[in-house]
Amino acid sequence: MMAATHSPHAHGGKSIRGVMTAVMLALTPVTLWGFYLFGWTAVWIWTLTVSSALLFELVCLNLARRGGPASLLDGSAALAGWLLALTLPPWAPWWIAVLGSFIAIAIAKHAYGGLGQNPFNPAMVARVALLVSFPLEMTQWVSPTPLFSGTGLGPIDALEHVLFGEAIPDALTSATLLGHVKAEASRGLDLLASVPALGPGLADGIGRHAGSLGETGTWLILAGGLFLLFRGIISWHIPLAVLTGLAVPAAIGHAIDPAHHLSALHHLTAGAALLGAFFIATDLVTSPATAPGRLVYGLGIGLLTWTIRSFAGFPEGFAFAVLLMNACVPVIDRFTRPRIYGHGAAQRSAA
Amino acid sequence: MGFKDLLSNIRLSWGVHPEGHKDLTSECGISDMPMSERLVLPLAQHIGAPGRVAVAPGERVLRGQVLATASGVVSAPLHAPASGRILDIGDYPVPHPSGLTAPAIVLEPDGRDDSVEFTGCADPLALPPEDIARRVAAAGVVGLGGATFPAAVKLGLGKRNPIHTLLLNGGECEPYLTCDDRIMRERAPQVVEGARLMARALGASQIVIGIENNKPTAIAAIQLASVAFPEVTVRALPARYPMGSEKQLVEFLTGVEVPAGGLSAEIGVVVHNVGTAAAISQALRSGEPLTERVVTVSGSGIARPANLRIAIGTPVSDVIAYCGGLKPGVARLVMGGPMMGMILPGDTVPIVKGSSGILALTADEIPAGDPSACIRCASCVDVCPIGLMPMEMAARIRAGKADTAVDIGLKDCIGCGTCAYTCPAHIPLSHYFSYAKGSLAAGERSRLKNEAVKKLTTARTERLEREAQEKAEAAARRKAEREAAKKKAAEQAAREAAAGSEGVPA
Amino acid sequence: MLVAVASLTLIATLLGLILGVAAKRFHVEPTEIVAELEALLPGSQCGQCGFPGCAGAAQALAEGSAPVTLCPPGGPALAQALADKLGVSVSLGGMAEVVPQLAAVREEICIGCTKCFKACPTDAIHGAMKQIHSVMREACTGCGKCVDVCPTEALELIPMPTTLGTWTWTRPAYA
Amino acid sequence: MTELLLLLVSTALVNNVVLVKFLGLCPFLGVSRKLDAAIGMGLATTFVLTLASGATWMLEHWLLEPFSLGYLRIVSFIMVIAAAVQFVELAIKKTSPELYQVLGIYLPLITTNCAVLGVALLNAQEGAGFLKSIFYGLGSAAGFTLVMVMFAGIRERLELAVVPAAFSGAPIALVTAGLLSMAFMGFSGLSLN
Repeated sequence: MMAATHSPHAHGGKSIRGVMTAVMLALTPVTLWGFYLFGWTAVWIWTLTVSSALLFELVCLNLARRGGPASLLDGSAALAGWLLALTLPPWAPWWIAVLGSFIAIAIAKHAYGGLGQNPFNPAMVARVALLVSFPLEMTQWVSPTPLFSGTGLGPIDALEHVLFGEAIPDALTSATLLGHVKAEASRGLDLLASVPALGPGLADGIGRHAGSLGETGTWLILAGGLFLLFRGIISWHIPLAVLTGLAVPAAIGHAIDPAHHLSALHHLTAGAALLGAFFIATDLVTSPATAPGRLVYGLGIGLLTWTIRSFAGFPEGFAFAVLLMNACVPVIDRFTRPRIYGHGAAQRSAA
Repeated sequence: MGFKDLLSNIRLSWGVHPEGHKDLTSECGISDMPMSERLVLPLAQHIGAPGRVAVAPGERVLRGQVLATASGVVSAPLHAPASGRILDIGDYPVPHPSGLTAPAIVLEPDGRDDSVEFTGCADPLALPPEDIARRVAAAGVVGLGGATFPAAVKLGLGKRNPIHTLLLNGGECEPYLTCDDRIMRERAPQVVEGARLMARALGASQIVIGIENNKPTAIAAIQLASVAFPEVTVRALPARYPMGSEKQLVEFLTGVEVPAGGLSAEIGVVVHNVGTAAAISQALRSGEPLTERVVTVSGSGIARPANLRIAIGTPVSDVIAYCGGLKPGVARLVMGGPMMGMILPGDTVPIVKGSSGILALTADEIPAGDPSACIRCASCVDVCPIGLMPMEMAARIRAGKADTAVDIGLKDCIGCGTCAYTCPAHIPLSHYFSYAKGSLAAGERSRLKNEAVKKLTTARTERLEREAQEKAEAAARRKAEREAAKKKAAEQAAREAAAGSEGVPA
Repeated sequence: MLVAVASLTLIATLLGLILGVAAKRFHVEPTEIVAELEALLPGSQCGQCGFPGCAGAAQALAEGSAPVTLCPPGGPALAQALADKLGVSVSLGGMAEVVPQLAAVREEICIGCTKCFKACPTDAIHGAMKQIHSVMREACTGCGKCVDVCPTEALELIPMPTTLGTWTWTRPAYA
Repeated sequence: MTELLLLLVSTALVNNVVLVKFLGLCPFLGVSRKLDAAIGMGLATTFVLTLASGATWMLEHWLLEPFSLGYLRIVSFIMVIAAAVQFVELAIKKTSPELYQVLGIYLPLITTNCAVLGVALLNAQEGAGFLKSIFYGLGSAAGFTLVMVMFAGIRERLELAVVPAAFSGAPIALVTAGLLSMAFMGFSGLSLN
């Protein structure tokens, strides 16, 4: 007598591991570019973050006595660690990476009961916590030391640097566009003079400039994002809404007062905007369920990012914007529910 | 496909495209299956009250004789598929996932095929509408699409609200099933005539037959059969699941939605399955009741997939044996389609009026992988044809708050299984919703029982008071009578005494 | 000092006046909670909750000295209704395994003494003198009063058998 | 006018009364179990706070300062606030009984909500103008309601989540409140010059 199994007796074949591996695949080009651009230290930081994320996931799963290896390797922890690594400064010390992974996996995810139940994006919680607690280490940008150009550190010294973390040689320290603009603005200089002064590299499309590990390869991020769109893992609503929400106020601000507001293109290519729009804001667990909800959510992130970048103390507001909008997702979901068939039926014209 | 269909195609954001598997049986013509030695006919083969038994064990019955009469308005009679002897009337396993038994009539055919005298009708369309509905009811025809709602009751809807359109559902969007497709190809004239009969019974002026565009031959056959009748139009439906569900069909073909919790009749539309139409035309022409139906036997676990005309009551084991038996590695037996069909507890259960298919599915055809946590990817929200939020409802049901799931539309869920089909976390969403509806129904039953118990207790206390009162009155009356009798006796004695004393002195 | 006292009393009286008017205009008569609770209870006075009857149980519920899951015949539906009425949250876990009971007559040893249906609060048992009695499934609440009075112990409480009509899908396993 | 609007935004977001100034925490944790209750509570507090800001300004500038009765400030403020809360309680009891039942004890407790008295006292200390203190009250109440609604939304979702036993209930609510307040730090230093 077969056990009473409910219909449907067929399945579409999608799986969580499939979704997660597709996102990680889309992230690979940007990550490789980060490795190339920032040398071996970036490789170690990335490996350290992802492996400690998996370690904490294993510990938390065993503590919760739930889900064997299947849910450890479903890719969600690795993806969270990977995304966190991409938003860290490439030459950050080792404890930043490990602490970030702990906050992301243990606090932001497993305190809420594991996969799918965390209201906030784990990577962003970790990044904001680190930024707020260790502003110095988190804003230690380094100008590109391409892998085979001999300027950077070899693999072994890079590992030493990461583990024993002596200060970055001054020649290499650099500033990101946003960091530079914030410093200049606080000194009252207007932007028209200071932006060109930083040289073409800062805002060029190819991304040969300072920034977080995965922020700089603009075209590669776009390629990864389009791959995800094409595979149907994410919908176009959130990326488009985030970028519009950022570009429109930036354009208006720049038009009104170019001295104090960067242009739309600068805003889009600088900081975590592009990486965030395609990979962080579209995190399935913490984004709204319906298309209108996703549009509101994306616009909110874009607008908040621009507001914080232009007026608040922190140079990069994307992480804060994501957390703030994550907090609004349950309310957004509640008020953007689709109309149920037959209720308040819109009597469309008879066919 | 007309431009309008193209345009309306854009509007369809819901639904999934499961692997069709229709090639297994789409070219197998409908063939007859020999009568088995033993037929098990459950009394409840339709929505509504089960039939009332009209025969006794050991009795000899003729083919087409009424075995159980319809009881109440929403019910349907049951007829003997063959002449033979009634072996037993008792509880037998029926096609239901629970494996429970239900009252059924066991008939042993004697192979002589002497039948009841059938009163057919050469031109059924000349019959008055009420007569059509009456004959359909007498023939015991029910919805053969799988819902098994008594067809005659649906034809009676025309009285209460004006029906202007009859929709014939040739969607057959379930994978594997091709019985409707074959019926449309081989019996197009009966399908069209059945549709016109139903339209006449309903008083509908327009008939629209919707057929999915993955069945071009069927569309051509029906178009050919209906070319002579201007009121009949054939529309191609985009092939997706669940295009064949009543609500989706009405909305796509008429642009108007069935009101929630209401019937399509309230917007002047009635939907019937193409198989039902063919059955009605055959029943009215030949006068024979519905005692057999076309069943698709498929799945990669069956030796020879086929479309068979099978007598109601034939055990599934005989059907499988006739199709060459099961290949090794069959993981699951399903009655109906894979998306909404039910798992069979075993192969001893019989074919019933609602069995559109028997599927022998192997391990790689059924969902693999046990459920993991919901990652809120909302692909279930995108595919839901009714516009519900399956993940939100499942989360509330899992947390034991099934009543709050009703607030976001659980009662509107049609159980089509699209959300569970597409869920990457393999969460059994349809199972959650059936469980929630079941526990809410159980709650409702216990609430009704509480009310009934309250009425019973108050009735009992009243009864006891009344009895006590009557006893008291009776006692009082008897006391009064005794006193009266005593008083009379006393007066009697007094009078006698008085008479006695008068006599003496005089 | 005088100004302080005078101003405060002035403000107080002014606010008091406003509130007095508001209280009159917004008047809502208080509902009798105990009667409402009793209306919800099945009223079979079976005493399974430990209170003399449904009125006693309603009183205890109103005072909050009894849990909303106190009424087995009511089952989870009643517990939920009582919880909603009292604005209390209820965990129906405890209620789940209270499977509704049903009295069943073992016909071979029933001597037809009619003691049981006199004791039954809902007249669920019917039969006549010297006739075998039987229990009406819809009316029996499984309170067990009949079992105690039966001289030959022909009555016993069995879990309510599931039919096709009452069978429901089990709760799916959650990872 | 824009200056008042900027004040509104800065009080609601930058120095949010709950997440930055940590005032009004008990209704924030107590009533945020259900979203409708949170919205009801938010609106009730907004009404009381705005009314109280105006009334306390009048009290301060027309009574306490001219007669130098500064020491009566808290007593008179609380009297006005209590009267406003009583008025709101009667109104809600009449208009929507189920909201009244859902809010329960927290409705009269608005009087003791430190955000209400706190904002009124801050207004008095800064000696803000009438319109400015009204907007200041409105801004902080709007901030209170916004955060309350967001937090209630999350907690309603957490009710459905299988939170580990050690964290379920108040602990996970406090963790969430902490993360929320960390997110609000993004606005720190936001000067709309």
